Amino acid sequence: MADAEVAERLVAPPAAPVAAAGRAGTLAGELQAEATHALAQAGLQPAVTRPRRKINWLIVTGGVILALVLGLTLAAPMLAPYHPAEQRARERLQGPSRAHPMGTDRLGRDIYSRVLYGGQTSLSASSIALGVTLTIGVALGLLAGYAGGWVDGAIMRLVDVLLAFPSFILALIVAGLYGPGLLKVVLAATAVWWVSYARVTRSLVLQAKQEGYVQAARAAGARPLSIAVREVLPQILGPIVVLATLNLGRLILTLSGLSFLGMGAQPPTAEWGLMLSEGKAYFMEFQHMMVFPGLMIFVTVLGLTLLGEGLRDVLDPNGAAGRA
Amino acid sequence: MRPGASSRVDAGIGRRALGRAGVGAFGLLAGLGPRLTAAQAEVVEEELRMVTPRTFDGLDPTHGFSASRLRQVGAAEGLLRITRQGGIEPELASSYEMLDPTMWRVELRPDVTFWSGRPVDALAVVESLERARALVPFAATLLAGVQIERIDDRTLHFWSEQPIPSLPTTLAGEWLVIHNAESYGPEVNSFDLAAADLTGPFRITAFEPAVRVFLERNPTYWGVRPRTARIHLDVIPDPDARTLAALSGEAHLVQLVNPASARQIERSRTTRLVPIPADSIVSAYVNPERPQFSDVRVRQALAWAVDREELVALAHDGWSAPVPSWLGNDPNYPEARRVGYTRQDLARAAQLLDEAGWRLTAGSSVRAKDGVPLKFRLLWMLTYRPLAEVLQEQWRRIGADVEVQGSPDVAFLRARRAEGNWDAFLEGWGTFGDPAAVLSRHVGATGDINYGKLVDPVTEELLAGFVDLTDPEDRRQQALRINERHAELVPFIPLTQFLQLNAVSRRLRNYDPHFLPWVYEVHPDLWVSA
Amino acid sequence: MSALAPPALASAPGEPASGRDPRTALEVRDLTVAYPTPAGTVVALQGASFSLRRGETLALMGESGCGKSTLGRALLGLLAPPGRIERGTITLAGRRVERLSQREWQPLRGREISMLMQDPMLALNPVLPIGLQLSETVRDARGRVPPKREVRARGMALLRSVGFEDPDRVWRSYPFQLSGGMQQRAALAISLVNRPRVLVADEPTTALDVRVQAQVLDVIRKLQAELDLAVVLITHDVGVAAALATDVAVLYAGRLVELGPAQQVLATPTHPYTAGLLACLPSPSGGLPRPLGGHPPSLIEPPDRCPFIPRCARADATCQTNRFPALAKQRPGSWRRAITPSLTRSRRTRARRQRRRDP
Amino acid sequence: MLQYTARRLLITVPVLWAAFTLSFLLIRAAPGDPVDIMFGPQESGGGVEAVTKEQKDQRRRELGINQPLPVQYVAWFGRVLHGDIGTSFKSRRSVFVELQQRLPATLTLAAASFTIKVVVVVGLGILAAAKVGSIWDHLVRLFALVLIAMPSFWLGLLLLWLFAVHFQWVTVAGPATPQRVVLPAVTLGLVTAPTVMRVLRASLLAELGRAHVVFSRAKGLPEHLILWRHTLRLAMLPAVTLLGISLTYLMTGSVIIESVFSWPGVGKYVMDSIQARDYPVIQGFVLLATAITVFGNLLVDLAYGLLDPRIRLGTAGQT
Repeated sequence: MADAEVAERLVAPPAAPVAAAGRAGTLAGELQAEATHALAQAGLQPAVTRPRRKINWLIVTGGVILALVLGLTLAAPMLAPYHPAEQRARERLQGPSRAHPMGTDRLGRDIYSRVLYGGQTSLSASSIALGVTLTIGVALGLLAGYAGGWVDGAIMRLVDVLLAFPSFILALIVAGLYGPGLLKVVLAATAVWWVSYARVTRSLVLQAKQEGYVQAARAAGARPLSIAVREVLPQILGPIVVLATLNLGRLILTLSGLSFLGMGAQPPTAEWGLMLSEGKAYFMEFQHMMVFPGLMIFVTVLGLTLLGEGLRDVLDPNGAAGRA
Repeated sequence: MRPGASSRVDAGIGRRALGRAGVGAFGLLAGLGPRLTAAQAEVVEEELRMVTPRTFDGLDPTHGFSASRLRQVGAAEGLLRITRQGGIEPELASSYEMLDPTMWRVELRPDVTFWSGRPVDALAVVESLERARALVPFAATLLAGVQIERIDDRTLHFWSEQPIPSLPTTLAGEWLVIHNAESYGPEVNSFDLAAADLTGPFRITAFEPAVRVFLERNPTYWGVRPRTARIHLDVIPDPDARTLAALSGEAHLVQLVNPASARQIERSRTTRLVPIPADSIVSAYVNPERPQFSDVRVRQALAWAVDREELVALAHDGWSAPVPSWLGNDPNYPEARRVGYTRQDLARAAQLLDEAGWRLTAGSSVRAKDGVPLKFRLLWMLTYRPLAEVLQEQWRRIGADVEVQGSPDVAFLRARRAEGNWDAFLEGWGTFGDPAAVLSRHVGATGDINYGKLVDPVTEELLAGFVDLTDPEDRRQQALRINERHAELVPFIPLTQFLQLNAVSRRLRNYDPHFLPWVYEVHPDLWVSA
Repeated sequence: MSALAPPALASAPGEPASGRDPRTALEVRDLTVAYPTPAGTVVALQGASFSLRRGETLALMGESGCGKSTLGRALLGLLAPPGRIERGTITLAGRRVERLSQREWQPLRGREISMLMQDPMLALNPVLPIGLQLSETVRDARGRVPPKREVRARGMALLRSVGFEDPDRVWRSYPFQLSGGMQQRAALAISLVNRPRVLVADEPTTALDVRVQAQVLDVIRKLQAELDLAVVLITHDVGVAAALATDVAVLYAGRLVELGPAQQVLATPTHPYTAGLLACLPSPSGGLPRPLGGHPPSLIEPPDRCPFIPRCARADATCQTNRFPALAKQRPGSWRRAITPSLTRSRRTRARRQRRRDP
Repeated sequence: MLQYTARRLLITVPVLWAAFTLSFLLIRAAPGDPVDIMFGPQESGGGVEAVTKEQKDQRRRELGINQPLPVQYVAWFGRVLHGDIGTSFKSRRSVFVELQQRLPATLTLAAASFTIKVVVVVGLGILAAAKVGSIWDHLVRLFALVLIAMPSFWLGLLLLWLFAVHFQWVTVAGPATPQRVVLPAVTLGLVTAPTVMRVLRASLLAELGRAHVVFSRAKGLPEHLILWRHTLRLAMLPAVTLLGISLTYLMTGSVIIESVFSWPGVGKYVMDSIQARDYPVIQGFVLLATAITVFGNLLVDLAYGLLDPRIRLGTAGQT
């Protein structure tokens, strides 16, 4: 996935010069300072200064889209008119009709049903990948940030190496060498994707370590682990949630991309990327085979992106998730 | 007397009756139409562009599949060749005859030289065949006990202790390419263009392994001067990409396009579809060492459970035909079409499985025996994924849980097989050739395509019986007996005809598909009108 | 003698203001600037009026957030969005400019009115050499770019006149290669290269080292004389105001609370806020500065009353009930708005001392 | 600057070593023997070829894969240190030559898509930032959002269908001709553009909010000069970082695009090599990919120096 790959790199820290350039000047003009100052002087508390919060349309739109996709997917057994693997020789390669709202594929399977069930595969596989990635990444990031010293050094060197390694290629190598399959692809993705979380977590931990509440907890004699879990973790949750939401979209793109290449889901599993690759052979004749699965991926990722960006405004106003 | 030739005379016609009606018509038109009508005045395009899915392994005919790949593009020849009708005719030889059942005499054409200029004389042929015998194990099997003797510069004797009725078939076989053994050296030397020294209408001028090959008209070719000056061969493994290459007009001859895109090609104004009922069937090979398949009844049940008509319709988009028994696609054996699994019989399959102890339990759709579910993995390669998917569904109906895995790349399957890590896979093989040799390869105890290593005393006995049979009809009957035994034992499950679809530019003249398209494709008369 | 014309005498709308006095460089009448925000409209400047003639300096004083910078930016048409002029007029060299578009403003800036900003480090582009930043500014009388040689000559001359002995090196330097004082002088040269009539200097010395402040002020003074400049000096530093200003205007909560000749205002402030502002300064007599208690009020829907009441030690019932009055003429050339005009003697004395110490 | 670059270069050595080691372990731990895959009966209609065990062992000795892993590792690493990245098992040709043969196609695609990407990023990013809040800005942001969510292979197929099949404006198969590169390059350029575009817009807005922009306006500078001369340079820095990083992706990771458009680049070749367990090729490619990443970062550093004199003249390290 082009976009996923680049985005993956985006969460890498900018090289030192960027930071230098970024800090060289204050951003706000003095006038804005004056206006905001005036606002702040207005005797309004900061919380009240954000007046009746405007509805965050990003979250609402993203949420609605996702709820729809999720609803369709979860209700697949009720909504799908056919079993996703059911082959009907006489009904093969039909365009959209009343009996088959999205048409049928070369084996006479109902694309509508497969799209619905395909969501289960795509979403659950990406969610699992995300969960594992998140756990490993946050744990290692906490460890690196909190322990410091050689532990930090070792983890960060590993991160450096993995960052210098095109992640999609790594996934390809793993899937190629160990045989295709959704699980292997998920593992392969996990092997690379934890890096971004480790980085974000580590930088947030380093930041949090400087802050009063952690210093206080430490002074009070709390054990490092309990500080990490009780004090630091809740503080860094916001940016992580934002990053996770955005990454889920990218994971869906990556996994469906690998399936498209034949490395991921295997038949008869309905999976959007795999369906697209089946549609590829017929795309000149029967566009319906590639339009609908592609549309589903697109809409789902769009929903996740909208939601993630909406959440960023709320949970991560400083943009730590994108900066780390 | 020429046993091979006589037995295959009508093969072409018989074979065409097999496939769809249109298939044969296409083939004939392709072969005859343009040749008769094309005006000689038409301008010839200098370059013929060809696309093939298969890796072009190398330039040494003793390595990999190089022999057939080289022959296919007109860059190599044998002493004899197989005609379109399935007969045998001389190629580098000028004539051949049986002196007695244990001895054949072969006369060579005069004035034939390798690319290097070395004459193709009896000495060169002996060297070449001996080198093949030393380096290619199957060639060693074929030539077992055969002595090759140089009588004079243009005469050779082949003789053995035992009768060798199938020698012409052997010599015409794709693996015995005549090459300059001196130039290649004692070891396999696949990639050195300088060492390559062969014969044929075209000679290779540039070679990028697995990518492309350039050929030019061979100025010293002994036959008619090729009308095309150059051939550009691209290797494109992805079937959809090959279709695009054909439709865009970039290539004049595209081998093995996806049946899925057949309709698109048929509608094209610049390209036509040429179905070639190749001498090959796709079968599901099962691993008898796996507990699921050790019982013959399970294998039989799986064979009965296949709806081959549906397989043809769904997986091949209709471009194929059902094959009920192993020799059922071979026009030499019309009787074999009535043997074996001529229809789907789910009741019988279920009964066989029940008898074998694989039973359905309440609440489960998967059969089990001693608590172990009937579960296996079916591997696919090339364009066989839909085939695997349909089989998966058909076998699901009798309570088998089939997992499907694969890749268009043949290496995927090779790897699994090399590891011994396979339950079942799909592969296609031809049956053309001397029955004793072909059959022992597939079902003999030491046969290299006997993947499951299923050793059956009855089959062994039948195979051994070939030694005493010199009459072609007797050998045919013996082959049919082995075929029947095969249908009972089911070491692999015959499924469908392997029908090769080629996309051919309408400007390509004299394209005349051979039933062995992976051996004979390019010939001197082939040309593209500008 | 004062440059400050009473608003009552200001021209009627539409009438060229400078028709009366050709020396008048800038005239502001009843200027009101507001920022619409989600929380309400912030009135950053309310009804400010003054005028300024060439060669004179008006010091705008007040705490931060009182509208000084807003006024300064408004004079150049550079209000940051969403700020806008709600009411009033600005007359620059005889031309009404308060409603000009950015496109119309562009040729006026740099040639009629220019600006010197607080932090030269930020005001100068960090990645372009001084010479380029100077030369790209140069325009001839018709707004065209003069020949390269002429541009360079003008730039070099100006660099020399802002006190650089090695203008060639400065020309090639990047801002980060110069000290703060040098940067500010370079910025001054850039601002003045097209010989504007008016210079808005927004806290020109605040970001600088104390030692170079005087140097920069000297250069400003020198060039003011050379170019016959009118200077609007925004500052919260009484010392700076005293050093440069001919007149002083004190802003509080977006309103002019005191306006008059520098000497008078600084010596005898009439509004309590002015007095309080002066009291904030450290005194050489050893008295600790007395910070003003509290904060400026909200500027959202400001009240009619005196905005200083919540912090004013001497506010009384009159203040609470009466509208904040229009500027009242206290002495010739000076208008003050305090309802309670008299100040205690001690404060007045301190203010006087202050002036003496810091001429 | 020099020091900084030197340090970056120095770091790349362990990174390259680690990438090599990681891929070595990964590849060797995988099941499948390259010689077994190389020899053995093949697909339908294949020739006859049963290679004896002795022949296979001989081949393994030739390839040097009969020895214990640590020995192989040391030998291999030693060769790499001498600049020899090995010989393909399959073609018995130098991996370097093999990759070199496919690189032109990949480079063509990378260069074309990079150009398209830069045009899209700079054009739309500036449009959005310069007209912030306008309908143009909203359209650009919507466009970016759509592209972020767009699976590259889907976009590729849609474009292919639209322009190659429906309108028949471009050909899509055959050798890597300039005309054929259009669609894959557009696809690749578009799907990789939005992140950079957004970054450029944001940083341009940040730059336009700086004090020196106000000062430039105050001194009467025309807006176009402010945009192009005064703000774009620094605003480009984060975008340049991303562009540099994406260079790696464009050159090594376009497997999917290559597959959709059957572009004969490196990606496809490597996928085939993975299947064939052609160890030297896989490893050579990993080294190449890592080296390109490093090279991309270096380019970014150099671009920084060009764009920001503070870095070039050595005041960057302090902040």
